[in-house]
Amino acid sequence: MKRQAIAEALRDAIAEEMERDETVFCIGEDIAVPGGWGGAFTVTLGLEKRFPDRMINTPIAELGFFGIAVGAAMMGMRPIADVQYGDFLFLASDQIINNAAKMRYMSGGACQVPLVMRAPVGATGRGSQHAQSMERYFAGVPGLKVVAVSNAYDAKGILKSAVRDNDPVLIFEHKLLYGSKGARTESGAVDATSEIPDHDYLVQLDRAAVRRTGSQVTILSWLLMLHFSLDAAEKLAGEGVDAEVIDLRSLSPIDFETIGESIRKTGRVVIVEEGPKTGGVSAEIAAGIQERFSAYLKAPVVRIASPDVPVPFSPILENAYRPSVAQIVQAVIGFKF
Amino acid sequence: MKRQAIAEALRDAIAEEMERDETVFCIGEDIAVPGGWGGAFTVTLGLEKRFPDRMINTPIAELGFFGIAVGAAMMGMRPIADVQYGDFLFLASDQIINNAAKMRYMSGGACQVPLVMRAPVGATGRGSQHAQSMERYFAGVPGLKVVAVSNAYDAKGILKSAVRDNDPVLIFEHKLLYGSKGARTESGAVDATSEIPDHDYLVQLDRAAVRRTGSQVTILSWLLMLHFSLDAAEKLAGEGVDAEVIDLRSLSPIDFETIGESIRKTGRVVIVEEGPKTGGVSAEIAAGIQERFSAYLKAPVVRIASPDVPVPFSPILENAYRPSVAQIVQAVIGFKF
Amino acid sequence: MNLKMPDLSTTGSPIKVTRWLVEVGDFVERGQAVVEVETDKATMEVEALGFGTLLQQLVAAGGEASAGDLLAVIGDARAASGMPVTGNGRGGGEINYHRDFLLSLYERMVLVRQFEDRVRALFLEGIMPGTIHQCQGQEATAVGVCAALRSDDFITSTFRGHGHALAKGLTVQEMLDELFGAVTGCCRGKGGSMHIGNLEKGMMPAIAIVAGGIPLATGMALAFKLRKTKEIVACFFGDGAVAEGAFHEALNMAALWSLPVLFVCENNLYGASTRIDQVMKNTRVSDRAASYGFRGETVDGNDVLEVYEAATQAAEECRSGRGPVLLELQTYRRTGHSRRDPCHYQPKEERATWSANDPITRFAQALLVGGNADLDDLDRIQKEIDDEIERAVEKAKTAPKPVLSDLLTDVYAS
Amino acid sequence: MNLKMPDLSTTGSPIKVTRWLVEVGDFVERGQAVVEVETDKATMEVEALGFGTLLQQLVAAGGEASAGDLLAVIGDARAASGMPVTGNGRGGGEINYHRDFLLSLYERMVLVRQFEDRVRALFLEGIMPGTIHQCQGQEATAVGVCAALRSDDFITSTFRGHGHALAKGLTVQEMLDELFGAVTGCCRGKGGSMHIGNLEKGMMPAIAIVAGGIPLATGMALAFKLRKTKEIVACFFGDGAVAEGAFHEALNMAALWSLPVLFVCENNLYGASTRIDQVMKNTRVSDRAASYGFRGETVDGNDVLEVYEAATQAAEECRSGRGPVLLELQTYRRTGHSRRDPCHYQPKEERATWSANDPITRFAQALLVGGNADLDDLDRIQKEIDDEIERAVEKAKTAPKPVLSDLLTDVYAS
Ligand SMILES: Cc1ncc(C[n+]2csc(CCOP(=O)(O)OP(=O)(O)O)c2C)c(N)n1
Ligand SMILES: Cc1ncc(C[n+]2csc(CCOP(=O)(O)OP(=O)(O)O)c2C)c(N)n1
Ligand SMILES: [Mg+2]
Ligand SMILES: [Mg+2]
Repeated sequence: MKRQAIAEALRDAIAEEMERDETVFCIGEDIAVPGGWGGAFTVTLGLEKRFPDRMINTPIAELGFFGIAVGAAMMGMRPIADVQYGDFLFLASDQIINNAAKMRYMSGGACQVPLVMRAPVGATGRGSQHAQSMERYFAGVPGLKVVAVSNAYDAKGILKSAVRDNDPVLIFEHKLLYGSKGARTESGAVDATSEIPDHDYLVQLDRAAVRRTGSQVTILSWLLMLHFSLDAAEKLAGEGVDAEVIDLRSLSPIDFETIGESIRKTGRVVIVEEGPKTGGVSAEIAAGIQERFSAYLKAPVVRIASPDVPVPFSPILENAYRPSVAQIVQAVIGFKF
Repeated sequence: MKRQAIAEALRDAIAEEMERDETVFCIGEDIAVPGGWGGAFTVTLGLEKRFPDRMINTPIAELGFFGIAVGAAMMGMRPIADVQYGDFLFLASDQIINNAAKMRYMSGGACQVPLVMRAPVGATGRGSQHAQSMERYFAGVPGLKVVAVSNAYDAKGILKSAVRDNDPVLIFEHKLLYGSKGARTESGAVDATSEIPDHDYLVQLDRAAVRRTGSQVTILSWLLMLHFSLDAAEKLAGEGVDAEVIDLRSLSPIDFETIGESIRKTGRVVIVEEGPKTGGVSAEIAAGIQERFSAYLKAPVVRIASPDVPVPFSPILENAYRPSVAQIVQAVIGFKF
Repeated sequence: MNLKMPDLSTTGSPIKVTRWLVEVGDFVERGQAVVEVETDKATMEVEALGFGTLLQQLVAAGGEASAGDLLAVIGDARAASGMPVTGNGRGGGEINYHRDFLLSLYERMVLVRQFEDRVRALFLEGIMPGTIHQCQGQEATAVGVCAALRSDDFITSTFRGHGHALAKGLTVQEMLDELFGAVTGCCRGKGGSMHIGNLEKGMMPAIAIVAGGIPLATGMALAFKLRKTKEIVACFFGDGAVAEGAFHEALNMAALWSLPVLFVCENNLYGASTRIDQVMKNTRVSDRAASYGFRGETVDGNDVLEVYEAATQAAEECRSGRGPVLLELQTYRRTGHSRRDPCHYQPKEERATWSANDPITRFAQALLVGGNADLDDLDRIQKEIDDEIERAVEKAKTAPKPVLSDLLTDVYAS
Repeated sequence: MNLKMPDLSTTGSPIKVTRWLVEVGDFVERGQAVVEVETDKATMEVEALGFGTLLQQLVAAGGEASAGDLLAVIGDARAASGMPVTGNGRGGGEINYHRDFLLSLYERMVLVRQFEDRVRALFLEGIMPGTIHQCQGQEATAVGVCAALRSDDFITSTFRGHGHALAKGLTVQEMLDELFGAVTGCCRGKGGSMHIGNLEKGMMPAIAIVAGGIPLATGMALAFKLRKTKEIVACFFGDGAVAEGAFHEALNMAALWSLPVLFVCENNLYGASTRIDQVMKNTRVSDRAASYGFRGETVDGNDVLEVYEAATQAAEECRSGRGPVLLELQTYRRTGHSRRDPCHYQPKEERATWSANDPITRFAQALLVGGNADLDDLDRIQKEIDDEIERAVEKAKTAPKPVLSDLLTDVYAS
């Protein structure tokens, strides 16, 4: 056992998978430069020394290198493609959505694209173009699996599952969760470290996880908002409200089984999402819940998200953009218990 | 008054706006070739003769020419950018979402992007990459307005409003609604012609339209599915069910006022959307309705959409992919009245 | 080109050569069975990876060989008997091609033409669904390039992919079935005309996004390089694709990493209705290669042998790690861009010039003049192909359609 | 460069020239008031669009002129008195620059350097929010290019935009306020370091997506062409942007339509941590222009006069409809890619070489050797700039922050 932050856990996961399977390789910008940083968030730091041939440092060409990753995957390789900021996925989305996600279907099942993609998201003082929550643009794309990792244990187990999966998997990571200590940490970073077992383990790609059990209200979230939700639950406990907190993890498909179990118990749901409210992943979760579990709902589902604006730079505005612990607490207290 | 199909109504709208305002110009692939087709769906046919300098025929370079349109718009021009198939918007989405939609905000209000974008969508026998319903990827993007046109009258009035609007507006058109007669019509095309007044008129960008009044159930849809919904309403009338049918038109923002009025009356809602169910625009509509009008709902909102698969080629599968009139009828009949 | 004993035995013990199916001096087609072998489990045939003349049998019938041992030497299509044919070889001198090889090129071009014409008729009859983008007039590019590839090489293609598919060895039947949306089609009816392909035959499902296949091909080549195998990939695209960012990004990386990818630009002067001089100031596509630091070449794309030779040289460069190469093949689309396009944007004289330059007519004449074929031969070929297509059409019309539950399969692995 | 009477009167009646503010032979800075005029409504000043020496006053004080009439002839910065300076002119001969012009270039470069150094310190102190990408070592590119532009010309920029902004005339105050997230910043605190800009000063909000500003600049140039006005746009980007599809697509269209856009590649050898030879086989960026059919040129980007001359020539080409032009300016980033990057990937010798080639030191020496300035002059400039920045920093620290309701404004027009 060792305590690790998400960045290190991902690094180990990648290294172990590369060790285990020769077809695994990494591709991306600045991921493998001696003296460099191991990608924008240190995840691949030093791996070029261990795997000199399989760490492919690319030009700045997201459409191209994602397409290249898709092509290599179709030939049986297992690429891990790294985009520096999730916002740049727009440049690659043709290759991701039109090619990677559809290839199996278009070919009548003959082809497959065992591709892993990693994308950091979240508003972190960088202005509008390095800040977006990109989950909404990919959750629900048929043929694609989408997951979000909120702690180091999951990050490692999910990355490994993704590498071994035969479909394209897009993993969202949050800039404020990579690590809350050390030189490259961000202001506002949150501790998402875990005890990491010494043995190889996997975490399923399609299961939500109950992070805190409770009986009166279900709070659903992922990434940074999961941590805010746990904080809120603590506060709520102080106010005598017993909240269950679920880490959605799998954004596509959504694990309505786990969600349903909780709702049957609590009858009240708050979904917390970073990013504009309109058209967020929460919309699908809310709609899906009402379709499946309306009989158990004691109140309409509440969505807490950012306002429908781009991400502002000024810290005072950015903080107001990001849903807060107080907002969550307030929303829950708004229910009649 | 004259009867026109959507393609002709759009053509006239563009010509009239170009006549009225010298800053309006068109940009896109194959839109202005003598002896050509006026874009993939004849909308700009012949306009190069009337406006030789302002019909910019581009290379096949969606990211580039959408970006060029954004830059020209920032300088006070009013470009109308035409993408041949909505599916190719992925190539341009960086310019649309990262630049056009955010420019006003990032500049603190100093800049604006009066840009119109037109994109045909819908499954029409062309296989997975020329078939997608793209609304979900753009509805809800802050800074962008998104509309969908279901008949020729609206097409003309909405295009004109979009040209005069100071924000980027993305107009979705359906391949099966451009025209149901003439050489270039599609198999499965539906009559969406209207009587078009001789005078200049506008249709607001943010208002839904009640297409059929009814008292027992509200059917919400847009584009081709609006026509299917109207057919279904006729059939339902035969079964003694009185359905109200609303053409959403504005997908971003969504006109919850008009929707709410209807729901207060009917208490039952079916949303019909072409495209995979998970993460569709219907999710936001359904979630938004529950948040606002749950007190009036006599039953959970029902979403009818395509299954979560890419668009298949084989006609038998494509027909099954597209929601049908029968499905709508059946869903409505499923309600307790 | 060498024929090696494949890795057939599970035990590692030597494999018996039972019978030679081709004699020294004979011409072998790509995929043709050359020798019969027998393992402890079964009797099997070893196939040629490419075209050429059998020069030497290295293990006599009755002998044994281990996996990887050389069985035979197959010369390339040039080092052969047969009559000389028009044109100079790469080196400048005249080349003798084997008559069988020449006829196989001809046959393949006629197959593409007849297939396309028949499909067009089926569309006009209204019994074929969807839309089509056809390649009449461009047969020499697909056939010439694919003849230079080995059967374990790959191609990627576009919305205009029927010719590429037939040239790479897909059957008329699996293609027609696909076009009819039948479950027996090469994509089980889910792909359609714009996504035709068959992984086992080395053709990726075609990508209908202009230039979208270029990064894919580059990635395939990266895979070959990473696992140090000798396949190459030929990536077909049109002149229109050159303006796309995907072209630029992929070519740059292919050059940077010396990937075994043969970029084949079929420059037919038009992207949809727009002429090439309306989309680029410098219309010589092969020039682009130099700016990325690799070799480009412009070739008469209506001369199937020129194409074959250029592609052979390029393929060798790719295979030996000196790639990529950009071939610009100048040709002309004699048909509409897609269904029902009357091509009013193509000037009459231009059409006439290119029509006089038809790749099939030109090659037929060369064959006749060179004494490689007489009119009867050509008629027979045409007739056989027509029959083959007609039989396939009849079968395709009633080929089984998908069932509704197929709508939901093939989205995820499990 | 001509100074014309602007269209000030509402009635169309002639406008009175009341007073000349600059004498013949004097040097005028871009944006400097040259002459005072009086309409029926108000007294106003007419400003110079660019740098140069006032050669002729065409209307005497007290005279009248109509909108569009020529008021004065302003020569360019070369045709001037002052001491000769190192280096050859474009034509090969030696050029005399006006001393004031030379000092203004120097001043501007020092301003950029001191600004960046001060901002860096503020970050290290932890009192400045966000992240930064700085341009120490690259001052000559921004300053040289912008000196060749007129005040009504435009620039586009990147995440590394502070130098461009200062060179184009944004004030230290509006920039610092922006960096502090204040509502008095040039983007009202909503943009931040990566999106700095000011439309009124001809600088678009910078685009932080690598190469994302290249199509925008091209579109701006298309707008100028469509409305037949004479502005041009200089589009700054790095060597890293060259690999992006946006670069390719935009340059192709700019060439095709002969758009007035000056593509300025600041080749500082690195894109983030990755050296240029790791991202392109042919590392001469200016070569790319030819493949699109226009002119490219590589210039010593650490020689501000070389940059100025190349940009002046290119700007003239663009303005006269012979554009676009691609300028590759060879330079070096002496600072980290972004906040806290120790640049371990830059070899020591390389850093040393370029450090000896610092654009400010080089130009200071040239000024001293050429007799255009003495050490006191340079000290004074430095001191004045330091003071200006310090005053602005103090003000910025307490500049008013946005209020919460600002979060929701500026999304749509109404
Ligand atoms: C990204 C993209 N943009 C536009 C189209 C529509 N389109 C299909 S084919 C075509 C022309 C392609 O021209 P070219 O590459 O020269 O190939 P050719 O048709 O001549 O074989 C266009 C514009 C598309 N399929 N993909
Ligand atoms: C599309 C995109 N990909 C990646 C990045 C992350 N990134 C920011 S700056 C940079 C390097 C840019 O290098 P270059 O263009 O040479 O400019 P320089 O930093 O040298 O000024 C990268 C990779 C980005 N901002 N946008
Ligand atoms: Mg073409
Ligand atoms: Mg650089």
